[in-house]
Order: sequence, then structure tokens, then C-alpha cells
Amino acid sequence: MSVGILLVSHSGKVAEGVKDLIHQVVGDLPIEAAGGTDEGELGTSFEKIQTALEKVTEKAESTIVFYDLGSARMNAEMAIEVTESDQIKLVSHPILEGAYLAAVEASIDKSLEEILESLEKEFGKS
Amino acid sequence: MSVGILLVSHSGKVAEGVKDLIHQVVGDLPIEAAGGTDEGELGTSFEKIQTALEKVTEKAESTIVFYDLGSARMNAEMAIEVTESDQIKLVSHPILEGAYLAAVEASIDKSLEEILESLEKEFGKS
Amino acid sequence: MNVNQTAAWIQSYNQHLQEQKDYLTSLDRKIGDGDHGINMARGFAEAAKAVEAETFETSADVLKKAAMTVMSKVGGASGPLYGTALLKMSMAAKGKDVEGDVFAEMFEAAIDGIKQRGKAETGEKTMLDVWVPVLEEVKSSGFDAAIVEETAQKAMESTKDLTATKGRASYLKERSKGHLDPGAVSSYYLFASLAEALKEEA
Amino acid sequence: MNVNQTAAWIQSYNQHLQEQKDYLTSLDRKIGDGDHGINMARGFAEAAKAVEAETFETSADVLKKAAMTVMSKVGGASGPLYGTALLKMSMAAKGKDVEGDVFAEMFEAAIDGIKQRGKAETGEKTMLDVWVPVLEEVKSSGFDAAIVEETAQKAMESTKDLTATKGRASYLKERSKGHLDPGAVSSYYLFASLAEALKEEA
Ligand SMILES: Nc1ncnc2c1ncn2[C@@H]1O[C@H](COP(=O)(O)OP(=O)(O)O)[C@@H](O)[C@H]1O
Ligand SMILES: Nc1ncnc2c1ncn2[C@@H]1O[C@H](COP(=O)(O)OP(=O)(O)O)[C@@H](O)[C@H]1O
Ligand SMILES: [Mg+2]
Ligand SMILES: [Mg+2]
Ligand SMILES: [Mg+2]
Ligand SMILES: [Mg+2]
Repeated sequence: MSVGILLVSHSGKVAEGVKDLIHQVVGDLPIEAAGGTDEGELGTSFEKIQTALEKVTEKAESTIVFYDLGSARMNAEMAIEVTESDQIKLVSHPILEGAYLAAVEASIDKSLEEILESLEKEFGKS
Repeated sequence: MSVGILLVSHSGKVAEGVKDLIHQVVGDLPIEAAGGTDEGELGTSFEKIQTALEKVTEKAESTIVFYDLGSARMNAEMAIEVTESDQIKLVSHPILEGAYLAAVEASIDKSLEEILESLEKEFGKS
Repeated sequence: MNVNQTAAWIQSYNQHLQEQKDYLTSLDRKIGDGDHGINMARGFAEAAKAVEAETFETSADVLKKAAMTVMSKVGGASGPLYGTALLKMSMAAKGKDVEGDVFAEMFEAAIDGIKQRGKAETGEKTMLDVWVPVLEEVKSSGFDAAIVEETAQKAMESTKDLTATKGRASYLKERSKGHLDPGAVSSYYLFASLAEALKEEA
Repeated sequence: MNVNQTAAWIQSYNQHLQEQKDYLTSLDRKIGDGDHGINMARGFAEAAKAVEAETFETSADVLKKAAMTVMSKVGGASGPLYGTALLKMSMAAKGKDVEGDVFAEMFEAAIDGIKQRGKAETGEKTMLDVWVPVLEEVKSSGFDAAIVEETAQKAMESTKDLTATKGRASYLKERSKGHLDPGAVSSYYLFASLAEALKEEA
């Protein structure tokens, strides 16, 4: 499978819960959750995101990164810049609904471009 | 405060996590999470939703119900029908992003109609 | 169908579901989230228990009891859908002898309920693709339990060629083709159980 | 500003943040999620420790160390934003004596970084509404620490009248008016600490 997913949320529970939902439907997708601060509080952690992103990119050829609120985006962007790959796409689509759609499409071997297109069709411009 | 929120998710973690996120920002909003089955597995529980909905409607004049995936909608609809109130609105907007926006607007005393309008403006037709 | 046969229907259906639990789940794993067997087995085990624990006056009462239990205990899309179907059948059967055209009325009410709850039509690869052909058969040739079962089986098999446009399987689009719809299969068992129950002494 | 003064800047800023932690958090509670003081106090406590633990050759090295720590330890929007600001200042200071026009270059680089990271412009009720007036003052009249502090303070106060269109506060729309922007206040402390640090023996 070539497209993986990274979930960046302010809440560890949200990130883990969305991962659970997706795991139930698509067992073997490269997917990681990076939710909450290092202390497990609400917030985002650059290091956590970076570590999770590395895990996904090890297994997936390309990665779609979903985030929940604006400040998560900034930390995710930094982690992506550090990773220096052009096969990582950060999108602003709804984290649960978007990641679920992307995961199912990834499981039937849709390409990164096809998945991004489906997301735009469903949720509007990212 | 007159508008409350009900979160219906297949995942207990997601429902609780979204509630946490909102609680951090808007402390005193009537908001309840109904996630997972009675056994705590992935799925939705009509009874859990019904109980949570009652708790919100006791405190709030009107309620916006968010859900994550299609089958959660059906269970939520049943619970709403049983409650027999026209002050409960089920919407198809993204559960985390939608509920966050609705919560902040509810906290500054926007009306149900105003909040539904803001949601449509942000996320398109429900 | 008297009250005992109606209770037997629920018991027989539950037995089918317990036996086919893994099969239904494996079907749902292919085009859904892999819980249909678990959901149905859980919910109807409770419904069978609830029906067994009481004595009922009418078929409508049995169906209503089953409906309420299924609605609250199944925990997936199939919960509200089967719950609604049973409840609508109960309402349609109320105050009537359940025979002949009353079956058609019950199935029609159930279908209306399923459609209203799930916003689906036939051809969308759901349980409706079993229920609707069954109703059509009963409407055109009258109620015959064996023919109902046969119609349900054929209809269930034909969901293989459909593309899902409702429910979890719809995310797969054309890739949902080539697989049976789990809810269509469990609906077939419902009609098969009905035929069995009607063979019981009246 | 020599290397010791730069280290003193970080230490002094951390002290301000620890003292004002509750105040900053209370500001953020009004128009955000109530964690700005917590975020900043946590991140800069780590940065101050990291800076104290090493000896550095240049101001740029001190700023870089602080930047990396802040980026990974703050945990809110302010983490990437202050982290980026510090990193860009470090890059602009590299190989130079930090004085006169170099301050303008550093602030300009920081602002570019903040804008790029946060996609905000001035007037959106963010920390930029302190940084940009400071840069303009330094550009037009040259660098003077006391005037920088004063400019920052005035700019910080003027965020009260702005309506937020970026960050968490933007959800409140016109209701964000009448409150200071927490990030603008913490930015004011940064410039106040700079003035203090520069009073230290060179
Ligand atoms: N909107 C709908 N209308 C009619 N039937 C539906 C609808 N959505 C799902 N179904 C039926 O429900 C079955 C899936 O049930 P189940 O797996 O128990 O629920 P879930 O999809 O919530 O996991 C599908 O195979 C289909 O027959
Ligand atoms: N997009 C942005 N551009 C510039 N500054 C921003 C932006 N978003 C937020 N800020 C600044 O960050 C401050 C909030 O920081 P903090 O509370 O630590 O983060 P969070 O909003 O993630 O909880 C705001 O007061 C504002 O000054
Ligand atoms: Mg299922
Ligand atoms: Mg399910
Ligand atoms: Mg904050
Ligand atoms: Mg925060």
C-alpha cells in the first residue's frame, strides 16, 4: 500500500479514536496518530508529530497529513519541512471524515492524486 | 446559555476528545458525548445517545447534534424522534470542526439559527 | 401467523444469525467495517431472550418487543434499520390476523421505514434489494412462504453485481462490486426464518 | 548585543513569562483556549535551561538553541511562531555584530517567518501587531532599546481595539474586540526583556 495517513490533533483521544475507526475498516494502512502535548495535555507537539510522520513515511510512499485546528497546522508544517519530502501533503479537510475517506481509498490502491481529488470533491478546496 | 451540543461518534475516544477540546475553550456549555457501543466498542448506541440527549436538553433550550458516520446518524435520528422536540437539529457538518465552531458561537450567545447559518457558511449545506 | 409462530420467527432468526455470525462479519469486512455479524448476533440474542421471557397476546406485540430490543442493542446501521422494519411490521399487523395480504402490508410498511431511516432506494446495494423484490413477489402472486424464501435468496445473490451508493460500502464505489451486501444476506435469513417458523404447528 | 547579553535576554524573558504566566493565561481564556501562559512558561523554562547549560560562541548560536527548544516544547500556536521568529533572528544575526541595523534585519526576518508560518498580516490581532510597529520604528529612527520597549508597549495596548481574524480568537469575530491579544502581550515582554538585557554589562 502506498499512501499513508498522519493524524494531528490537539487531543490524544481524538487522534487515537480516528485511528481506531480507520483501523477497523482498513487494517493494514500505514497510519499514525499524533495528538496532544508531550505531557498528554491538549495541544500539539512538534516532536510527537515528527516521530509519527517518520513512522508513516517509512512504510508509505506518500503521506496525507490531517490536522484539527490552526495551531496544529503550524506544528505539522514544521515537521513536514524538516522531513524534506515532496510526497507529504498537508490538507485542511475535516480530520475524521477526511481521513476516513482517504483511508478507504488508499486501501483500494488509489493514488495520492486521486485521493486528494476525491477529498476536494467531497469537502471543497483544502 | 441556550444552545447545547451533542456529539455522536462511533468512537468513545473521539466523542470525549472533542468534548475536551470544546470544554477547554468554552467551560460552561451544555455538551455531552455519546460515543461507542454500550460495551465500549466501536459503534453507536441508541440508548447512550438518548441518555446524553436528555442531559443536554435539560440544560439547553435548543441542541445541535453532530455525528461522524452514516449509521450514527440513523441512531441519532431515532433518539431525536423519541425526544419529540423541534428544538433539536441534526447536522451533517464535520464533527470536530463543526462542533468547535458551534460551541464558540454558542458561548457568545448566538442563536440556534445564527449558528446553523455560520455552519453552513463554513462547511456548505448540511 | 399466530403469536407462537411469530415468537418462533424471532427465535429461528436468532439461531441463523448466531450460526452465520462469522460469515456475515467476513462479508462486512470486505466492503464495510467487519461488524455486521457481531452487531446482528448481539442484538437478536437480546431480542430472542426478551421475547422468550414474556407471554404475548398478539404477533404485533412480539414484533414490537423485538423491535425495541434490536434498536437499542444492535449498535450499527442495521440496528435502526432492522429495528424500524420490525416496528413498522408490528404497527401494520396490529389488530389483524397476520395472513395473506397482511404480509404484503407489513413488508411494505417495513420498506417505507427502512427507506425513510436510511434515505436509500433499491439498487444501492443494501438490504432493500432483498426486501423490495420480496414485496413485489407477494403483491403479484400472493403470500407463499417457500416462494418468499426463494425470492429473497435470488435477490440476495443479485446484490453481488451492484455498486454500493449507501452505507459504509459506498466509500469503495465501483470496488464494492463482486461482493454480497451483508445486510442483504442477513435479510435473506430473516425471510428463510419466517418460512421455517410458519412450518411450526399453528 | 554580545553573546552574554543574548543569553541574558532569554533568561530575562523566561523570568517575565514565569511571573506573567497566570496573566497571559487569563487573557487567553477570554479570547482563546486559556493556555498561552502555560505554553510560553513551559517552553521558555526549557529554553532558559538549555541556554544556561551550554557556552556559546555567538549571539546567533544562543538564539538558535532557544529556537529549537521553543519549537518543540511550547505546544501551541506560539511554539512554531516564536520558534520561527527566534530561528530567523539567529539566521539574520549569523556572522554579524548584533547592533544598529542588524536589529532591523533580525526583526524583519522574524516577521517574515511569523507571516509565512501563520499566514497572517498586521491588523489581525496577533503578535504581528507588536512586531511590525517595532520594526517600523527601528527602521525609521534606528535601534534604541528603550524606544523599542515603549513602541512595543503601545502596540500591545492597541491590539485591544482590533478584531481577530487569525488564530483561535477569530472564531469570536467582533466579540474578540475589547481584549488584549495574549501573543501581543507576550511579544511586548520579549522586547522589554531585550531592553533589560542590553543594560547588562557588555
Ligand atoms: N442507508 C442505508 N439504507 C439501507 N440499508 C443500509 C443503509 N446503510 C447500511 N445499510 C445496510 O446495513 C448493512 C451494514 O450493517 P452493519 O454492518 O451492522 O452497520 P454499519 O455499517 O454501521 O457497520 C449493509 O450491508 C446494508 O445492507
Ligand atoms: N496565524 C497566526 N499568526 C500570527 N500569530 C498567531 C497566529 N495564530 C495565533 N497567533 C498568536 O498566538 C497567540 C496564541 O498562542 P497560544 O495560546 O500559545 O496558542 P493556541 O492558540 O494554539 O492555544 C495569539 O494570541 C496570537 O498572538
Ligand atoms: Mg458494519
Ligand atoms: Mg459498524
Ligand atoms: Mg491558547
Ligand atoms: Mg492551545
